[in-house]
Parts: sequence; C-alpha cells; structure tokens
Amino acid sequence: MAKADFEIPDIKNGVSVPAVKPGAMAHVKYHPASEAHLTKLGFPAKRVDNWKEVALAKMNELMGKYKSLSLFLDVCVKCGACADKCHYYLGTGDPNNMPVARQELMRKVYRKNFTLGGKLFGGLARAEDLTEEVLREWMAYFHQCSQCRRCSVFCPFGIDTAEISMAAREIMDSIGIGQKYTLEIIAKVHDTGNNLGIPKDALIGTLEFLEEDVKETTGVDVKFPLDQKGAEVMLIVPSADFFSSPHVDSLVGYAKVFHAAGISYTFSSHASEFANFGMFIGSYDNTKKIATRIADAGRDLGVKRIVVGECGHAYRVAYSFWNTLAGPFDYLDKNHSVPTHVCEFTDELLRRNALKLDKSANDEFTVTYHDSCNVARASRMGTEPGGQFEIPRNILKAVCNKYVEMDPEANREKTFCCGGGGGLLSDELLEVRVKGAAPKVSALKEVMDNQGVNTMAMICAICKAQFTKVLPYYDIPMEAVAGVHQLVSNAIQLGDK
Amino acid sequence: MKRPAATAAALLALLAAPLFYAGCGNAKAPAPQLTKPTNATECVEPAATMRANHMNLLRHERDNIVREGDRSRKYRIEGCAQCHTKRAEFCDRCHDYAGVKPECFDCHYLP
Amino acid sequence: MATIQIAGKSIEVDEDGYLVNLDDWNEELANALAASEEVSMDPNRWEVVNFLREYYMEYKIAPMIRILTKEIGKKLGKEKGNTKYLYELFPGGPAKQACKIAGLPKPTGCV
Amino acid sequence: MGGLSLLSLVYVALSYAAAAIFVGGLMRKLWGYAVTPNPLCIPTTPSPATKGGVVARLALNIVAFADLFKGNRWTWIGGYAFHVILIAVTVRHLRLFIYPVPPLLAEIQPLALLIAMLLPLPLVYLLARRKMVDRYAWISSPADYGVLILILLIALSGLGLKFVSHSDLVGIKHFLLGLLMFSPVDMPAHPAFIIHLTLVLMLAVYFPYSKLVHAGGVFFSPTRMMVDDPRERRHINPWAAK
Repeated sequence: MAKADFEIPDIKNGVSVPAVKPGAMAHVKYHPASEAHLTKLGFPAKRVDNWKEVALAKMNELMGKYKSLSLFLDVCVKCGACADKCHYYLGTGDPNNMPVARQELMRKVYRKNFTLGGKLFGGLARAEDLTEEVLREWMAYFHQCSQCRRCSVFCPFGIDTAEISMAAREIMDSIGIGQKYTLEIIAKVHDTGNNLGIPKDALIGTLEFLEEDVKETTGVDVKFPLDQKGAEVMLIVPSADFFSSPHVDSLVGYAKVFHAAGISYTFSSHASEFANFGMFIGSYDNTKKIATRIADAGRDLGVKRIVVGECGHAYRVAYSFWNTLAGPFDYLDKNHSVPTHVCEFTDELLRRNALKLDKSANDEFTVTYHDSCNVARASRMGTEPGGQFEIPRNILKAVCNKYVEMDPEANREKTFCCGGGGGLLSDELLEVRVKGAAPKVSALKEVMDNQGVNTMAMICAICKAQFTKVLPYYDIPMEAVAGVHQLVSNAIQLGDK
Repeated sequence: MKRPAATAAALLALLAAPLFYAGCGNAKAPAPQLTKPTNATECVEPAATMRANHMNLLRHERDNIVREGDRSRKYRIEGCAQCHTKRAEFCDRCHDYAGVKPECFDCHYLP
Repeated sequence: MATIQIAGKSIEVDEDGYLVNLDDWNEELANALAASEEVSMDPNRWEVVNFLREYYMEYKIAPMIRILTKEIGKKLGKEKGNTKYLYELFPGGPAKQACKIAGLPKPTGCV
Repeated sequence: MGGLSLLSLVYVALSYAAAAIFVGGLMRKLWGYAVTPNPLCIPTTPSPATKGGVVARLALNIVAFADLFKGNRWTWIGGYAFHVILIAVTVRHLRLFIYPVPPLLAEIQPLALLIAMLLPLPLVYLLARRKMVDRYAWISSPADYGVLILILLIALSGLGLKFVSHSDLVGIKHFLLGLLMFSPVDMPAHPAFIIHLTLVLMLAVYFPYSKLVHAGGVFFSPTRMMVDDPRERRHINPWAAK
C-alpha cells in the first residue's frame, strides 16, 4: 500500500455517509499560477488592488451572461438531496464539500451584494461579503470540485455545481488569482498545441517509435501518420496518450482499428491535444481558442471526419461546445457525427462486422467498466440518450469474454468521479484526490472481491492517470487500470481479412 | 427561452386571470342578498355571532336528538325556520356564495 | 520562488521541488534531490536519469514511458524493460520522480 | 375607499402593496431568467434529444418530483407531501376568490379540507429533518427555518379559523372580492383572520426575494430545459461566437 501522510478512507465495507467534520479539508492549497501564465491567458498578472470590486463586477457580468448561474444562485431550497452525493464529501466529511455548501460559498456573497434581503438582513440569510477569509474558502473549495455533475443529477432544479465552480474560478482568475496546474497547461496548449508541451520533433519521434514497436510485436505495418494532408480522418487524442501508460496502449488500439478498417487517418502537430482545460476555469475565450486550433487543423489537413480519443472532459467540450465555439464544421462530411467518438467509430465497425477479433486474447482479464463523469453526464454517443453507456460496453463485450458490471448506484449516470477531474489532477491536491476516489474505488473493490475483476476499463485520460496514482493507496495495483481501446488492441486481429 | 416577451406576457396573463375573472373594478364586489324575516327584528344571538358561529350552534349529536328525543337545546333548526322561512332566499345565498355545503338539509326539510 | 541549499549553493526550484534552471543540474545535486525523495542512486537508477537527460537534450521533452522502458530493457536486460521495474526504482513514478532527479521540468497534463 | 374603517384601510393598502411586490418581484425575477442567455449547451445527460422529450422530463419532475425522488426518499416524502397538500390548500381558498363558485369546486371542498388539514405535519417533519441530520443542520440558515415556521404559523392560524375561532366567511369573501375588483369593502375585524392575513402578506412579500422563487425558476433550468442536440444544432448565444 502506498504511503500517505494523511488518513486513507476505510472502504472495506463500502463508503457510508460521514459525519460532518467542519474544516477537515481547509488546509489543502493549490500552487498559485505564475504571472507569466496568468498574463498569457488574459488575466491580471497578480491580484489587483481593488480585487473585491473587480470580482463582484465579474460576478455580475457572468450572471448576466449565463442563465444557469443567475438561476442557480436563486433557486436552491437547500433540500440537501445533493449533500451526500459528492465523492469529495463522502471521502472527507468536510461539510464545504457538500455541493449545496460549496455553492453557498458563492451564494452568500451573492446575497450580500446583489439581493435586498441579504443587504438588509445579512445575518439571518447568512449573507457575507467577499472578504479575504471568504476568498480563501473559494480558493480551497472551488478546487475541491471536479465538476463531475453528479450532484446535478439528484437536484430537483438541476442545479449544477460545476457551473458555479467554473464561474468562481473565472472570477478568481479575473482578479489575478489562478491555479498553477490548469493555467500552466492551457498556456502550453496555446504555445505548443498540447498539454505536455511536446514539440513536433518529439512527436514525430514518438510516433515512429510506436510504428516500430507495433511492427515488432505484431509484424504488421500499423501507421501513426502525422500531418498527412488529404487523410479521411483527423484523430485528436489527449496528449497523455503520447506519454503515459496505460494511455499509450489505447492509442495503439485506435491505430489498429484504423488499420483494420482501412480508413486513412492522421494526427495533427498543430492540434496535438484533445484536452481542453479552458472549461475547468470557465474561460470561454481560452476554451474557444483551444477548440478553434483543432477546427483549423482539420480544415488545413482537408479531412472529412474528426474522430476523438479517450478523454472525458474533452469529449464534453467537443460534443457539447465545439459546434458553438469553433463551428460550423461545414468542411466535414455531414453523414458522420461531428465529432465522432472513437468508441462510436469502433462500434460502427463492429456492427458492420468489419473487425476480426480474438476475444480470448483478453482472457487473463476480468473486466469492469468505469463511466467517466463528463461522458456519462454531459455528452452522448450514438443517437439515443444513454448511448454513452451502451456503446463502450458493447465494445468491451465484443473484445472480452469476462465482463462484469459495477453497482449501478456508483456507475452510469450516477457514476462516481475518479477524484482527479476538473483540474485537480495535481500532486499538491493528492489528499483530496485519494479521499475523493474512495466511493469509486469501493465499488471497484466490491467486484474485485466478489466477482474476480482485475481490470477496470475507462475512456478518460484523467481517470487513467488518477487511478494509476491512487489505487495503490487502497492496495489495488495500478495495472488494474486499462483503456477500452487497450483491450480492443489486445483482441484485434490484423493482417489479411 | 426563444421568445422571452411572449413567455412573460403569458405568465402575466396567468397571474392576472383572477382579476379579469372578477370583473376588474367594473363593478362592486358581489355580496349575498338575503331576504330578511318580517316577523322579527332580532335573532337569538347578535347577527355577528350568528354569521360566524351558526354552524357551531346548530351542530348536534344526531343520536342525542333522534334516538333519545333530547329536544331541550336552545339552538334548533326548527327555531331558525320560524323566521327564516325560505331556505333558497336565506341559507343558500351565503352557502352558495362561499361554496359551503351544509349537512343540515340532508335530514331537515326546509322549503 | 523557493530555493534549496546544496553544497553551499542556493538553487532555484519550483513549488514541487523541480529545478527552474536545467543548467543548475549536476550529479551531486541529483543525489541530493534523490535523497529528498527517499531514493538512493545506484547504477541502474543512473541509467534512467542519464537517458532522460539525453532524450531531453535532443527533444526538449521527457520521453514517453514506453520509450523509457524499452531503452532500459535494452540496457539492463529485457526482464527490466517494464513499468513495474521502473516503479521499483522510482516509487513516485518514472515520469515525475525520475524527471525531478534528472533536473527536468515536471511533466504536465493528464499524467 | 370612503367609508372604510381604519383597520380596513390599513389592510387594503397592505394587501395591494404586498400583491404588487409579489407579482412585480416575481415577474422581474422570471423575466430576468427568461432574457438571460443560456450558457453553452449543458443538459445533464442522459437527456432527451427532442423538445417533446424535454417537456416529458420536466412534467415528470414537476408532477412527481422525480429528480428529488432519485436523490433522497426521506426528503422527497416530506417535500412532496407538503406540495400536494399546498394544492389542497389552494383548492380550499380558491372558492373565496371566485364568484360564483363553480359546482365542481364546491363539490370537492370536503375532500380538499381533509387533505389541507394535514399541512402542519410535513412542515414539522421538514423542520425536524433540518435540525436532526447533521448535514442539513450545517446547511440550514435562520432563513431556512424561518420560512418553514412562517408557513407553519399560516397553517395553524388558518386551521384556527376553521376549527377554533370561526369567523364570518361571507364577510371575508366579500372583502377579498372587493380587493380583487378594486372596490374594497370593510374586512371582518376578527383577530384570527387578521393574524392569518398578516402572515400571508408577509409570505407574499418574502416570496420573490427568497429561495421560494424556485416555484417559477424550475421552468428555466438549463440543465433540464435544454435539448441534447449540440452536434445537430449549433447553439448560438448573444455573447458567444456567431
């Protein structure tokens, strides 16, 4: 078991709703963003002198722009249906991690400054000014929200804490207070086209390495083309796929699927990143800039389709926002959805019987599937509502003999976040991440103990990185983490068909 | 929301509907017109008490009266009928006005 | 910006203890950084660190883990060319911990 | 308004003021929601891909509190009972605002009374819930308790009018119709009625400026009202890309 200087939640008997432990996670602090990154993203380099006025003006602007924010600040009746739904509350017991209480951090400032009742009877309504103390709470607890939307599923008014935490982060950025992890990454995308900052030469080297590596293991010339004009498909993947394990195994899987399907594709060096952290900080401008880069790359390469890889939040941005941010994508083939998720792509090939598979290649694995929050609750695959649940499962069942479902109360639309989403996948937030993972790990442990599961498949780069890091804290090997297309890669039979 | 103005107008109309229904200031508020008795000027209790409490005064235990013949009560519907001779012109006027269905006439007959 | 003191010199590091200036790196510093991570350098670990530095000098980025494992497999024997072995050498992860000791910037992103 | 008693004058003025604040305040709020642009396309999925589907989902949420049912059965029982009983309470009161009383409305009064009488039960339950569960106690402010207590007092004073200190119902209706038709008449100077009316006016004034706007706000929630069709239809906002 990995060592930690904090208490690991006990998940032996599942995760029960903890008693309220005020301030339990108040000590967690993120690294502050540098002046260079703040400036690059269009924010003040450091905290502005009249920060309170600027923050309130920004809040007012956002309420005027987003019906969601203005409505959500008003209509919460504090019924508490969300209180025990957040994985961070379940894992920490800190009451400010109850979605309603997290929202309340902004709501109390709203009441104090924007409502008559709050101005007149502040105390009774628990209205509070945006003081230094409140700002500290914002910094702490709006970075203990992975924007996974689980709370919004259970809210009678559909209040989505993600919308509020995005707004809070945008307000903080606008006064010159930013989080290093997210801002540094966005800056890198603007500069190099990907989160890791992989230069074009390194990307070429990496893809060549993969071609050789796959040739060695399979004997087949599977291509990993870069910047190939006129390819049918542009494939956009999270850059973690070019760097981490097990991410890269899914990348190999996509390449094999394209090879087997005989459809030409290409990566882009201009847009070598699918992730779009602009959403995490609620920044329309930055989200748009990243999305536009991809749209431009596709246009320049003259592709007919854009297929996107295994990444949760990025799929939300692509599915829900690309059309608005960077559309219309009128250069693409209208017969295919824009964008197409790689699972939709593979699923369609499976339906057409276009892939040759040897399921027994995965016989050493008993597989379960983790629904990633942004795919489950903020997007769709296929044409039917809920296709995002069925399509990846169809693929897994097609490539594995042993497939097991986790508790539906912790999966599908009620899935628990891995604990690392929303810009929290940063080492200084490890305590939040490990504790927040408890509900999902508990569901995993249950099927591991009772049904012999040894592999959890998923389609999100953050989930993969988070679980490989935190599972060892719960005495589960990191090898339990797999990408869906990693398993496709194992089973797919290349060569003559 | 595609047409906020239309939506708002619809909402306003909905909220204002009772006003229009009631005539919106064109007329005085209707009140029940009662035909008063000609054979007496005073009821058994002051009019205000009767208006608020006649139902409590008249409420009786059916068993006491019907089965045991206890007719010693001060307030009896037969007493009312001695002056208020026409139910339709007295009782019903207010009961219809307020949407109250008395149970008295399930047993008692008043013309 | 934080600093650490090594052999009487103060070296600039970022919030996570990664060198700010690559040029500050030397073997003595690597040993000190390793010690702060509770890792003691040995020839096998030096193979990893040296490869990371060579790769970085050429590509301005740390190599993909798969490239690293394959390289280590070539150098130290096939049975050691896997992620599991690298984690044995660097329990904090070959990407983050080994990069830190090699004086490379911290990899960012979903890693 | 000549000839009104001082008490009636005061309450006629208060009633109009409260009604104006209630209607004006609520309209302003709802108008605000209506004209504020949607964010990007953010339905909580899985979500209907058609307008009809969205309406059906909303209807289920309004009629059965489906999302709350999913969220917490214990809260659902209390909240749902409260709102259903409020409908019965409305039915009980509607006869005092409509002239003549439609036969059906008169017919269902005894049934409505039977249900309406229960109003204090869910209120006490909801109050106890806030006090007794540590999570709910943490999130509850004086305002959250206050509004439950206010409604409880309204319910108790109303039940008092029905069962303890009966007042002149015909006089009350005459007064209310007078208000509605802008030709006010004297109100019955009955203490229980004055208390009841005062509390109701307080609630009306509080309504638009409190969490009670959820009653209208529920129809505007983007996560529930937006159609899940961003790939098929380009969502354009005034502030977003054209």
